[in-house]
Amino acid sequence: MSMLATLFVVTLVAAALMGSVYALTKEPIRLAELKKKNEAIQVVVPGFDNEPSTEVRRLFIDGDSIFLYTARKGDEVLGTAVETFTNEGFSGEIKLMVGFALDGTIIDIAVVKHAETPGLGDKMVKGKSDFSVQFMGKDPNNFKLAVKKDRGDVDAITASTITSRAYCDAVKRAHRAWTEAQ
Amino acid sequence: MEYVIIIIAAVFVSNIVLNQFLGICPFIVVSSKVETAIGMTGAVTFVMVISTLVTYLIYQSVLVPLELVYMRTITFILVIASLVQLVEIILKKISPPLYQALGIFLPLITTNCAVLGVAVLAVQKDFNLLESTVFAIGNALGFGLALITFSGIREQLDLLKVPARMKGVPIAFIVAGLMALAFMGFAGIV
Amino acid sequence: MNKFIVSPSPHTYTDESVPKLMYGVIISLLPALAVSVWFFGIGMIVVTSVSIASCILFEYLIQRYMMKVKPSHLDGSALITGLLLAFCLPANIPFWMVMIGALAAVGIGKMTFGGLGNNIFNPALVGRVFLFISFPVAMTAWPEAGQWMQYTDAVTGATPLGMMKEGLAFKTVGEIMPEVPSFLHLLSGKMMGSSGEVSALALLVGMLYMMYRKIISWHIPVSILATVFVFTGVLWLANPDRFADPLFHLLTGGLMLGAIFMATDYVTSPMTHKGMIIYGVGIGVVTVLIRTFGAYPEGVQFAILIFNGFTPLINKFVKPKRFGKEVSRG
Amino acid sequence: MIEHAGIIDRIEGDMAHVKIHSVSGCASCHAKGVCSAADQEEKYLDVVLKGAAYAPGEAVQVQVAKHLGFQAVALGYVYPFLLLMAVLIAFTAAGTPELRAGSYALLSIVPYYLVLFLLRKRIGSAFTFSIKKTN
Amino acid sequence: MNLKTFSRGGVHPPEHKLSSGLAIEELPLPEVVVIPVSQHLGAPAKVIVDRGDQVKIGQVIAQSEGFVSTNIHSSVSGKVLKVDKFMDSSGYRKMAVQIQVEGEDWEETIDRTDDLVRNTVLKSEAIRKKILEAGIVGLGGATFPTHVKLMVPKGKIAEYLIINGVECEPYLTADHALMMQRTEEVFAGILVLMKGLGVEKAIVGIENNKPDAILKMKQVAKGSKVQVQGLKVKYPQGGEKQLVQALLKREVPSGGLPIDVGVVVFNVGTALAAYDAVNKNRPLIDRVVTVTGKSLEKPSNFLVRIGTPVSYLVEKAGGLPGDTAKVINGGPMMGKALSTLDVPVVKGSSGILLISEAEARRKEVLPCIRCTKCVTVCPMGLEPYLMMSLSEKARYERMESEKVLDCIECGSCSYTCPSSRPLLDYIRLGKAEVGKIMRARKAV
Amino acid sequence: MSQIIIYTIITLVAIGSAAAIILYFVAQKFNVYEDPRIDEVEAVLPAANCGGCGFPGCRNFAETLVKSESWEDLFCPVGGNETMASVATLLGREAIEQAPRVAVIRCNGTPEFRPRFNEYDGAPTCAIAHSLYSGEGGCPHGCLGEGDCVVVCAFDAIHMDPVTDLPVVVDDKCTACGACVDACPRNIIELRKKNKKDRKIYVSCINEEKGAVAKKNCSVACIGCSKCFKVCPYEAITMENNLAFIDSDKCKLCRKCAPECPTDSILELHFPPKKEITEPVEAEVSE
Amino acid sequence: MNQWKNFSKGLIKENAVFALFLGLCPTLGVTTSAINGLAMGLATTFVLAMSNLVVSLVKNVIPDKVRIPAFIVIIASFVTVVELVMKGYVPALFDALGLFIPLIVVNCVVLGRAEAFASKNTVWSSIVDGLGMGIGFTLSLTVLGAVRELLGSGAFFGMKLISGDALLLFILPPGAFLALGYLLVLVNMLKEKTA
Ligand SMILES: Cc1cc2nc3c(=O)[nH]c(=O)nc-3n(C[C@H](O)[C@H](O)[C@H](O)COP(=O)(O)O)c2cc1C
Ligand SMILES: Cc1cc2nc3c(=O)[nH]c(=O)nc-3n(C[C@H](O)[C@H](O)[C@H](O)COP(=O)(O)O)c2cc1C
Ligand SMILES: Cc1cc2nc3c(=O)[nH]c(=O)nc-3n(C[C@H](O)[C@H](O)[C@H](O)COP(=O)(O)O)c2cc1C
Ligand SMILES: Cc1cc2nc3c(=O)[nH]c(=O)nc-3n(C[C@H](O)[C@H](O)[C@H](O)CO)c2cc1C
Ligand code: SF4
Ligand code: SF4
Ligand code: SF4
Ligand code: SF4
Ligand code: FES
Repeated sequence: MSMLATLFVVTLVAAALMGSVYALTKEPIRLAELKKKNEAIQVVVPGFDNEPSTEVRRLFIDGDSIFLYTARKGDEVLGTAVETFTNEGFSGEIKLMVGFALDGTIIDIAVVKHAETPGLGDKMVKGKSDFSVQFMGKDPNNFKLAVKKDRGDVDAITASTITSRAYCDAVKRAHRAWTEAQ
Repeated sequence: MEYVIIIIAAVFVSNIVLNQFLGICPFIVVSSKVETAIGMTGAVTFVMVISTLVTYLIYQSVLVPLELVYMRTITFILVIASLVQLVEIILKKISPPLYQALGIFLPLITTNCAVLGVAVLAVQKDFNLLESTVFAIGNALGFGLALITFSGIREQLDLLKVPARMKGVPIAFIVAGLMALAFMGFAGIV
Repeated sequence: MNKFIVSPSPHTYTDESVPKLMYGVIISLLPALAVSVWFFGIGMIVVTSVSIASCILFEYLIQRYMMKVKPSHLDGSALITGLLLAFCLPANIPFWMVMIGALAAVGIGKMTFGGLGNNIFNPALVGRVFLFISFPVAMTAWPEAGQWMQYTDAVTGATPLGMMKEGLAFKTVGEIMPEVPSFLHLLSGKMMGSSGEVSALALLVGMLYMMYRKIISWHIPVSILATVFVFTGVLWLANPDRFADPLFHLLTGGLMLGAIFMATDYVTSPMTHKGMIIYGVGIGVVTVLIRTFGAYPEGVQFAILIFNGFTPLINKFVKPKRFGKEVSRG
Repeated sequence: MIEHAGIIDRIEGDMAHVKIHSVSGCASCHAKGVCSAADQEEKYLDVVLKGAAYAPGEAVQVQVAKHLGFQAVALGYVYPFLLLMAVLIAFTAAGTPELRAGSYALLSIVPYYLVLFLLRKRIGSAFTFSIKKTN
Repeated sequence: MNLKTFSRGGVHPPEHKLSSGLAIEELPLPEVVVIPVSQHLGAPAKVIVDRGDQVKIGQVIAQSEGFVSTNIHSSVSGKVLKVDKFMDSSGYRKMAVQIQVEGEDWEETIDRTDDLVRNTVLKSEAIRKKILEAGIVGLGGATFPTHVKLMVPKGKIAEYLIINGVECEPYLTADHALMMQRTEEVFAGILVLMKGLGVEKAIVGIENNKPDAILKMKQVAKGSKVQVQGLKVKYPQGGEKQLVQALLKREVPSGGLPIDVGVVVFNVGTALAAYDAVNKNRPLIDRVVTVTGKSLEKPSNFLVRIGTPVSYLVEKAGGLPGDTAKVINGGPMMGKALSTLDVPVVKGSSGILLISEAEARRKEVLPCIRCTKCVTVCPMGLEPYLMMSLSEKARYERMESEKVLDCIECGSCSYTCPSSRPLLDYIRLGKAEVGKIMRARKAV
Repeated sequence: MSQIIIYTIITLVAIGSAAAIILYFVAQKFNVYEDPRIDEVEAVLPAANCGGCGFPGCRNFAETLVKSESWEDLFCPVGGNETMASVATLLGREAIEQAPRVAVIRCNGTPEFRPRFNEYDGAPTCAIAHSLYSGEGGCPHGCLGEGDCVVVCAFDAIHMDPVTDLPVVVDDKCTACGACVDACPRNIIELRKKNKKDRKIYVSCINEEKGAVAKKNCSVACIGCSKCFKVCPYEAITMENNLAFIDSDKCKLCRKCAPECPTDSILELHFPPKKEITEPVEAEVSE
Repeated sequence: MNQWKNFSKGLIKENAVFALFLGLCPTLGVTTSAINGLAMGLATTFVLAMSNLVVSLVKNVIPDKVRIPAFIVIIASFVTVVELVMKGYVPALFDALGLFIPLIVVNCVVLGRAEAFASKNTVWSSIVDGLGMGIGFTLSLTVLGAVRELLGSGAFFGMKLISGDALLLFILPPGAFLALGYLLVLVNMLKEKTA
């Protein structure tokens, strides 16, 4: 019996410890996640002063949800950040944040999540190569979102056609969501 | 079809040992006899599947509704640790000779790392119940494939002249590395 | 009185020897080498000589200074490793990469295990895949044939298999076929690819020579080639728009080189004819799987390495047919 | 034959109680003290002695036919696994909610083990060991 | 002619049958002979003469001890000099009787005429008894007592007698010479053996490199139940399991004897000896020995009395060439190397082969490159490369399950290995150790 | 928030207790208790795992030492008395002392004494050569010189002397584990009592052939003349099969026998140069 | 036992990775860079030291029979704490270490077990032991991480040392095995030297 009692106490204390740490970290965790999102939005639609993550719309496209965040400065709408995805990556899913200006041109793109090969596919990440730069200011309606090999307008990352294709795929999906949302 | 894909992915493309790095300790230390490795595969399959099944059920029916997802780690490890032992006790109670035969034949199923990893991965990947169990099967087979192949290689190396300083664990890692290298060929198959 | 030599029987031996066998393989690689030099010129010469020299040198250095045994770098096996490593590299790859590949091949692939006869994986392929994974960019830029004087500055393009893989994303096989080299070029080797793999014809000549010399038996190459032929044939018949025809698969990529010279490596292939056929069929199947469904356009090297890993198991379970059934004897 | 090193613990009549370490080689492994939780066990086997004389404390090799090892694995792990999967698939296919399907699957192995229990005599007589002296 | 042969493995070493076609030459008697009492498989015979005794040709000097054992006869007449240990071809000093040759004094019972006795009136039991008394052992190399092989074990039925005229060893021509020159007697011997065994059918297997012998045997056997079959040249066709399979497509089971598939195999020389013993009352006191070698002046087929020193044979064949570095008792594949010429010819000596310096030494041993050649040539379907590794690492139990005891020690594996690995050396070691283990197991 | 904590507690306690009960059972069923003294004893043992004690490994030996009532026949030749003493102190028991032993090679057939009249060219192991024939020299008992004993020695205590073609035991390294004794197909190696300063006297021959034959093949062969036998005051020498044998446990190193031997087959090693009058040297056992 | 000895044995003589071959999964899984290895090592060290502390504190209260479950609960709680804290404050690292954070439980059960059973030890020496073990583990992970980072991306703790191609292989799975394999060989060679 004493065994059960001690065990009871141990689990009790452990649970209390965990519970309280959970309580304590709940907010920081939420904030950290938010921050990550906001930072991405900040990159792709800079200059807002609202809390875009609270202005969310959710669309179902290709069997998964795509979130659209509206960024404002004061009352002025700066643009929309679209959190999009693709499953065509070299190593599975890639998540991007694509910022669209009001006219539908791409402001900028940030990579939210990926598992592409370092030194190859991960060159799509802004800052690691100029790959993402080519999308800035382009309107997907007249900038064909496909790599040149596939007769599109995008210069693929060297030796990473697969990633480049996936990237285009995600951006295309974002554009579709954006168009649909309009 | 999707189940087949899950299995192929788990066995070949992201093999639990060679690609996910789970269950390395038994892989490196235990696998020196092919027969044992085959037996291990059978045992590990059962343990992994039943663990994944139970953890899945607890996760979906207790942790998620109560918003206790953060307790995943502790629940899973407790459940798995007791489950594995439970099976042993049952076997021992049922038939001591059977249990004894297993004792001679198999090393311990010290694959906690892999079992826990698979259970966690299964919920992380948002699989449904059947998918989770199939995923567990795939990983168990993947573990088995790596283990059996490797034990074969070990048996062969045993008879050859491997330099002294390479013998044992170092050569095991190097072989594992080369196997992983070869298995990279499966990238993208599913 | 004469001092007689005493030893157990037998007292007579064949003339075959390891170096003789190895140099036999090298002779049968010569036609392919000649064709490659013809197509890739100076690049081929640089890559091949660096590769061979490094393999032999590393073997010597490792045996001499690390393993402290009598070096056997001249027995021909390191030469084959070097030659075959060069054969599966693009002819425009920088020479230092070739040296890294040679180090991986001989150091990791062979000497780590104790040298000739002890290794599990094909050294040349270990070197090749090591480079492929480490330098995917350089390893997938293939020089166009006919640039005699260019080395790393050669104009590059895609291999037929690469074209096929790329093309299939948005085109049908029928649309791609006109872009890939003609059947005759595939046979002769006028296409892009690893330096030594291009000429199916020259490689086949080598195979016939090796079979004539009884260096290899037909089991491995034939079972690989037949499996690839049948498997791709079935796919092709099922959907000729999605899958290239079997002949295309036979003649492109490293299939011939792999099936004839690399899968047949004694050390890393099974010991019985039945085992060899299992091994060959397995390699064929995995090759086609990787080629048609995987991320890489080419799969032979991976398939061979994978089955190198399975070889000990095959040897364990596939035994030669023993003479006579077993009878229990009390 | 599978062999496993063991030590004779005690002898009762023609029955030897042999102790084995569950991992061969564990005994002299330097890491044994830190090996996984609750996992380093000593297991005991009962072996009928034939012929040669043995003494407690003697090091022996316990032998069991290879196919018996596989049979044990099949009975202990593989068959229940197959049963579990069959039940799970059947219920899932029938549209039973996951929680219930899963529970049924788990429960299904209870009768399996029961049956094993009922058959324990027969199983028991199938698994026999022999020992020989370590030389 | 559709040539038969065995199905698995085999090699074809250069034949070098230097003495082929040469007539059998009867050697003059040496001055002293040394007759070992253990010239057969099984228990050594027990010496029954003493130093100083006078013995006749054909007199029993050592008596069979047990069932698997046989009598030893004096091959000369004269005085027993010594009963002591002498070096013999086994490489060790073993018990033997040394006799000073004096005249030619034969046992009276022996029929020394040249008359051919075609028919045997004796029954099978009497035949066996005569063979036992005459000290006949297999002359194909294994020297297994012939009377034992004539006793078909209970529950087994002998269906065929196979006569082994294969002589697949390079260099050796003794059996060939016998078949050419003593055709009639060999044939009569076959009939004796058939009768002894109680079989209706016999087959003589001869390799196709002896077409003349095939032809001659066929002529003699015409109209009888004895069939003569030409065989494709392939070593080790003479191995009894291989021969049975080549001729009848029956596989002697692992660990079994030819009798398990209804066959008994005898060498041609054995057939002749059986003829001599049964129809002529003549014990086994001499045999044909091929003395050969590339540098030898006069390769020959000699009819030699048992106990004659090898040095004497070599001398008669032109003397020991200066470059001789190895002397083999038997053929190059299975023969035993002698450490000295000072050993006697025994019942099992089919040839003396002199190998010159250039070919005598083994080559440097290299690592096994797993070329599969040894596996491919092994006529028993074994894996010699594996056996050697196992033997080196003393994994004898595994060797047992890999069937090492099936190895017939033909040496094809060692012959063929490009890495010059001493495969058979280690396999033999393994066989011996496995044998020990098995005996120990039985003893418990 | 506090709700979460309560749920946490409830769930964990539930699952934890369930797990605990199961694991408790397990702990009971599989008593993990292992005598901690085994570890301690093992730590004292040399960890050579050579099998010299007759057990598969040091741990098995340690276990047996801890458990056995009687220590008879339990000895670690590698660690010797010293180790056995520490084990004994550890376990609070009495150690059984054994005189330390050392391997000696009982063949002195160097090429000088035993001319080689043929050359062995088979696989370089004594076992194979032995099964083939008497050897390069005529003696069928003599050392074959292929070094099987060298290979099995786990302590690097034997090497072949290229001049004599005989193995040499390094006394300091030899632990008397007996591996070489088992390995030698000719049974040439004997474990003899180790004397002070490594002194030893032994018949360096095991040839059982008749004197004349033995002598013919090897000039230092024991010819079984019994002269040493007759002179030994301590009955340490026995004669059997034409061969003398000095029992190292009885021998008192008086050195009377050696000069008697007509073939010099009795070796005296590590003794000071002989004085005129030989007096018995006290047979002290080095510890 | 001397505390320093107690501490240092975990560093080298009983180093979890290089001597005992334990905790290999995270060792291979997270060491794509030195910093990841370091972080993982520290997280493990924290859990190890804390749980050793707690276990030795309560060792007299907890009956032997339930020590294992209690121990598991304690370790798992600390792991959860680490998990939550990392998620909240260093989310990037948390992502990088991924699955291997929960697996710390298994490793700590393994690495800490000797301690739990040798319950003779004082609180202080338990912590020291845990720290030694943990720091030894951290050390090995950092070294392996550094080697792989250096070879695989030509950088050291994130600082790019060479421009251009590095041996990509070393940050991919095969490279993990190979790097660890050859490091072990190196260790063996050092042992040969010192022996
Ligand atoms: C180890 C390795 C990792 C790779 N990772 C990626 C990747 O992350 N993204 C990608 O698009 N290609 C990757 N590749 C390259 C592809 O395999 C293939 O070379 C490329 O997709 C097609 O080549 P191309 O882009 O030059 O047409 C990788 C290759 C290797 C060997
Ligand atoms: C490899 C091998 C080759 C043999 N070659 C011959 C041969 O050429 N001629 C022969 O008569 N016996 C040969 N024998 C011996 C036969 O197997 C068998 O012992 C013999 O024919 C039986 O007859 P015997 O008892 O009359 O000797 C050979 C044996 C072996 C193992
Ligand atoms: C131990 C042993 C027992 C044998 N017993 C018999 C027997 O009972 N009957 C028989 O016909 N031959 C028997 N033989 C003879 C074999 O069939 C065979 O002729 C002999 O071993 C020589 O064959 P080889 O030269 O092919 O090795 C026996 C041989 C051996 C070695
Ligand atoms: C038929 C044959 C094929 C060979 N193929 C290869 C090869 O593909 N790669 C290689 O490194 N060595 C090859 N070798 C050489 C040698 O076997 C190889 O280096 C060994 O694997 C080294 O142990 C080959 C040798 C032969 C006889
Ligand atoms: S293993 Fe035996 S039977 Fe096979 S080839 Fe070698 S010697 Fe002949
Ligand atoms: S023939 Fe020689 S090299 Fe070839 S596999 Fe056999 S042992 Fe090895
Ligand atoms: S010389 Fe012999 S007894 Fe001495 S340690 Fe070596 S093997 Fe053991
Ligand atoms: S002592 Fe024995 S084992 Fe050692 S070399 Fe001489 S014969 Fe061989
Ligand atoms: S850490 Fe050891 S199995 Fe995973």
